[in-house]
Amino acid sequence: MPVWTADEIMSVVGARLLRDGMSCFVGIGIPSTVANLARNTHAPNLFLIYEAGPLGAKPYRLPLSIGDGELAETADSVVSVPEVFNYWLQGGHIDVGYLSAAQIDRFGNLNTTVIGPDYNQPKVRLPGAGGAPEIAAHCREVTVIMRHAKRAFVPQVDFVTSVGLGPAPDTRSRPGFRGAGPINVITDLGVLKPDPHDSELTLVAVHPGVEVQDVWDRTQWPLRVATRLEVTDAPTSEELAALRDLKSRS
Amino acid sequence: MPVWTADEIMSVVGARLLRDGMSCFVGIGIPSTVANLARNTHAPNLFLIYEAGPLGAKPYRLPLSIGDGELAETADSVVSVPEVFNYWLQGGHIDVGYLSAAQIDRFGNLNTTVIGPDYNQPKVRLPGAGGAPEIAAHCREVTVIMRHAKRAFVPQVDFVTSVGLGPAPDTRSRPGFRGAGPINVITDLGVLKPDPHDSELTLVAVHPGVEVQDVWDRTQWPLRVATRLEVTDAPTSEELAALRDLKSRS
Amino acid sequence: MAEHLGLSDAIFRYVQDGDTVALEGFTHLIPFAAGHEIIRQQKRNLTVSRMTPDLIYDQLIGAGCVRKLLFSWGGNPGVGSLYRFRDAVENGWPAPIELEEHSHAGLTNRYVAGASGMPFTVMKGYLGTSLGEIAPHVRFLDCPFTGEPVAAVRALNPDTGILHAQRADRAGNVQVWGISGVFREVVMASRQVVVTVEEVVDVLERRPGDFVIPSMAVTAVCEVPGGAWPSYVQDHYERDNDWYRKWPEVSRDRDVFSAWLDESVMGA
Amino acid sequence: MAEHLGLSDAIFRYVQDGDTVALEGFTHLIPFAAGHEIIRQQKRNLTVSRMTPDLIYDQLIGAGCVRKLLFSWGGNPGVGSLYRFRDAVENGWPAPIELEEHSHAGLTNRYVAGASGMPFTVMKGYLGTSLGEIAPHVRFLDCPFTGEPVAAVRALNPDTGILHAQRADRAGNVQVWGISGVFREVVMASRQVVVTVEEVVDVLERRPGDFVIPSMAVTAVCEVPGGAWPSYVQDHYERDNDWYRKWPEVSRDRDVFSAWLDESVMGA
Repeated sequence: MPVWTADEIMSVVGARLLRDGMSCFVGIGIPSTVANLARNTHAPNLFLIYEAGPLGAKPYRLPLSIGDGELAETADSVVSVPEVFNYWLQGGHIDVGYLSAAQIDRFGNLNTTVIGPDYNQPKVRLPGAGGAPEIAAHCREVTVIMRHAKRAFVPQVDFVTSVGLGPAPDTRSRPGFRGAGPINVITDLGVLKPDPHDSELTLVAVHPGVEVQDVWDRTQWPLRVATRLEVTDAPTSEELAALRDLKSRS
Repeated sequence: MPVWTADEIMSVVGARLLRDGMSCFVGIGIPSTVANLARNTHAPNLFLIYEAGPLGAKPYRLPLSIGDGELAETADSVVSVPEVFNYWLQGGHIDVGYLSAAQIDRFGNLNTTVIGPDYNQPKVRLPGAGGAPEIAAHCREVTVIMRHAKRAFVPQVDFVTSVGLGPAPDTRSRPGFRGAGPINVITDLGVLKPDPHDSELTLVAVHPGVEVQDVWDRTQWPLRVATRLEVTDAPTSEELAALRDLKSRS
Repeated sequence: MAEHLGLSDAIFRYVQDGDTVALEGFTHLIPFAAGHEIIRQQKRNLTVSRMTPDLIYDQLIGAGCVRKLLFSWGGNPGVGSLYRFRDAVENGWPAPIELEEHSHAGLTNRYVAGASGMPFTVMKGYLGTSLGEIAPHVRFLDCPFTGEPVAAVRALNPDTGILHAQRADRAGNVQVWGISGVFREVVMASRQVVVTVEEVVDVLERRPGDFVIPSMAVTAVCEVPGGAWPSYVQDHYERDNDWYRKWPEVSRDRDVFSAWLDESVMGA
Repeated sequence: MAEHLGLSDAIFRYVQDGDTVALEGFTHLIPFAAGHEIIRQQKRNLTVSRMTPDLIYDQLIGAGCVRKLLFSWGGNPGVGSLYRFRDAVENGWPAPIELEEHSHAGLTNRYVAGASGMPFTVMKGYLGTSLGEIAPHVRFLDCPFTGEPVAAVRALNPDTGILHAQRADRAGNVQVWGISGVFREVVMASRQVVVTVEEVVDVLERRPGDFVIPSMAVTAVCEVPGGAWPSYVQDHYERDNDWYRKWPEVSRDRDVFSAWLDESVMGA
């Protein structure tokens, strides 16, 4: 029986959500791993856009940075950053975006800016927004991938860097965002999806061997659990082999 | 003694205004002739921008159309039309623009849209605005070159396609145009410049052999004449030879 | 992902009566063959947008396909008037057409706003001009920082953008070089995108000054060699300036034009 | 027209205490050598703008050159934190810095508006975020056509834009290829433009995916081979990922950083 790490289960489950031919806005780290794993397995025609400008990148190795040379060299085309953000992303051409965060709240709002109640006296200064707010706003759908740490799953984020699904019902319609927002949250414990009625994140699946109590222990709010809680299919040995092969090249 | 045509005297006098190293926004017809005559004589480093996108074009033949292949092939760079208008022109990088029109009025407003009082029932439908309104607004200065026909020199244009210098003193400052507007009007009879006090166009020079009465006869308003009216230097045989050589190639 | 189609299939599928279509190409790469196919299929009540209507829209207007024209410079470059355009505006023949008239910068920015997924964008223009009084999709705003007046121009998102390019590959990626005008903006702003190309090749060899539009942003690719004549295609053929100079002769008179249309377009 | 200058002369002339400067380059072509020259010339009270401050601004901040930072993502890509940036924000060392924080799209559009000669531009962003509450150069407007809310971002026009490129010719035309980020926008938006290049050549051989910035838009060109290290220059050298991974070791501790700065920058 295969065993896997936290990052591996997140990457495999994330990759399964991608369908061939989709356009995918790719950040560095796990999002890049996920997208390239899918491209190397069931979705060879996945169209990857990196925010630095490469359109249709096909990296052999995973890049360390969002603007690595291999992304440009393997791309169908390299465009300027204004074109990426204004035409491709805001223009509504991207199917799916992957995001991570230091904090996520019960409505999928994400914080990558500061920890602590006072922006001007932060407890921790994080890197900031980057492309995240526009990915959250404009991609047709968003998948959040992050480790399920108790300090990260909070009732309300300290700072809304990227807009989620609530609490107000018009959280996304008022600003006119065309994307559906974070409709999947994949952690190393399971999968959360918004409740169709009020958009509150709900545990819909746990990974093999994970108990609901493990998830509750690492979530700061009383997390809802779906009536029919699923168990994720375990990563296959093919999936793990493809993933480890990809990582070993990088 | 050299003799010359109406177009030749306008081209030669227009070309003399261009200084080497200037950036010049070039339209088709006489503007293109003027700019390339200057480039082939005293201003070899004139930087020509055509609205179709060529930056630093160096055509050997005069193009028939604004987007002729030779313009792109001889340019330092070819950019998109949005980049030409938004970055290069509106961004304030162009020293001088050349314009022509079907009508010009006493304050240098230009009409290239319709003749007649009713836009919806025009007596004559003209080609329209093209790049003219932005050239008039954003170039550091504008030179108008057109034949001195009575139907063209009117007290007030039927339609303001491109903004001149008045009648209101804030005609240019209210919309925040950064360019000085039409500070030279070159015709086949002479040269008009705005009065420094109220911006009304004033005859400041006549070409050799032209009388003021000839100009009045072809102007529909009582045209002011400068106290010290100059006579343009006659085209030299070198200027005419360069011009005819350029035309013969095209 | 772009599909390879024959031109008549592509126009049949992607241009419907009443649609808003933009056949762009700034002097270079004007999609004449696609325009002629629209005429042959007798599409009606189109709203057509082009910075420079050129001969292609003079023909569409004279053929009775057009209800409304968006444009910014309506002449025969270096030659003179577009007589079918003028006849429609001045005399309503073969039918009256509605005009929406802009400056080049204004129409360009309508495409830019559309490509950007915004309802509008801002520019310094129209202020103080008569165009600002007649253009229906222009409003004036004050800058929220400086108080300066600016013009807001509304986004234009055509139902179908139609363009011509040098090459495409089998996957439908499109390669363009030379003067590109508003090519990118029309691709990104349009709901559907049809591109006619000089040739379909196995591999797009990149070259200086080119760009590639990914297949993802294109709906249909049609191989139509010569599809931009009498305009030109850099490194394929020159602009047929003689034909542009001859166009007044063909187009000035309604009967001469109609005979030309029957023989050279409808009968082709 | 661009003048060819030595790097120290260019920085001496075109960067003054208190100026707003933008050293851009998106992962690729980061003008490190120019940044180090600013440190050596002990420029003070600078407002510095960069989408990704990266190591270059970590160094400028740690060296005490910076009064205010405009940025949109302040990490060491793929590695972690920028410790000098964090120490300045969290502890005010070596001096407190003021932050103006954006999304990538927001800061990009501040440059776009500046390049366009507009006082502002509009985008869909900031709405509903905490960024929208703190960003000083963001306001909200309603679309005059549809009523939709949009964000207006104010133009940014740096005193001096500083960039690195592959090549320039003797006339000062600059050639760039690969990932270009906001290169064009910074050139067009800045009052003065300094470009360091890997090499100066007689003729710029054009190549696929490149563009050329005409000399007219550039103030000074400095030949500085290796001037983007430890970032990379496509077709010249690779990104020094090991040095990026090592940077936390150098920068986490104030004394270690200061010793490195003295030896490797001030003493160079």
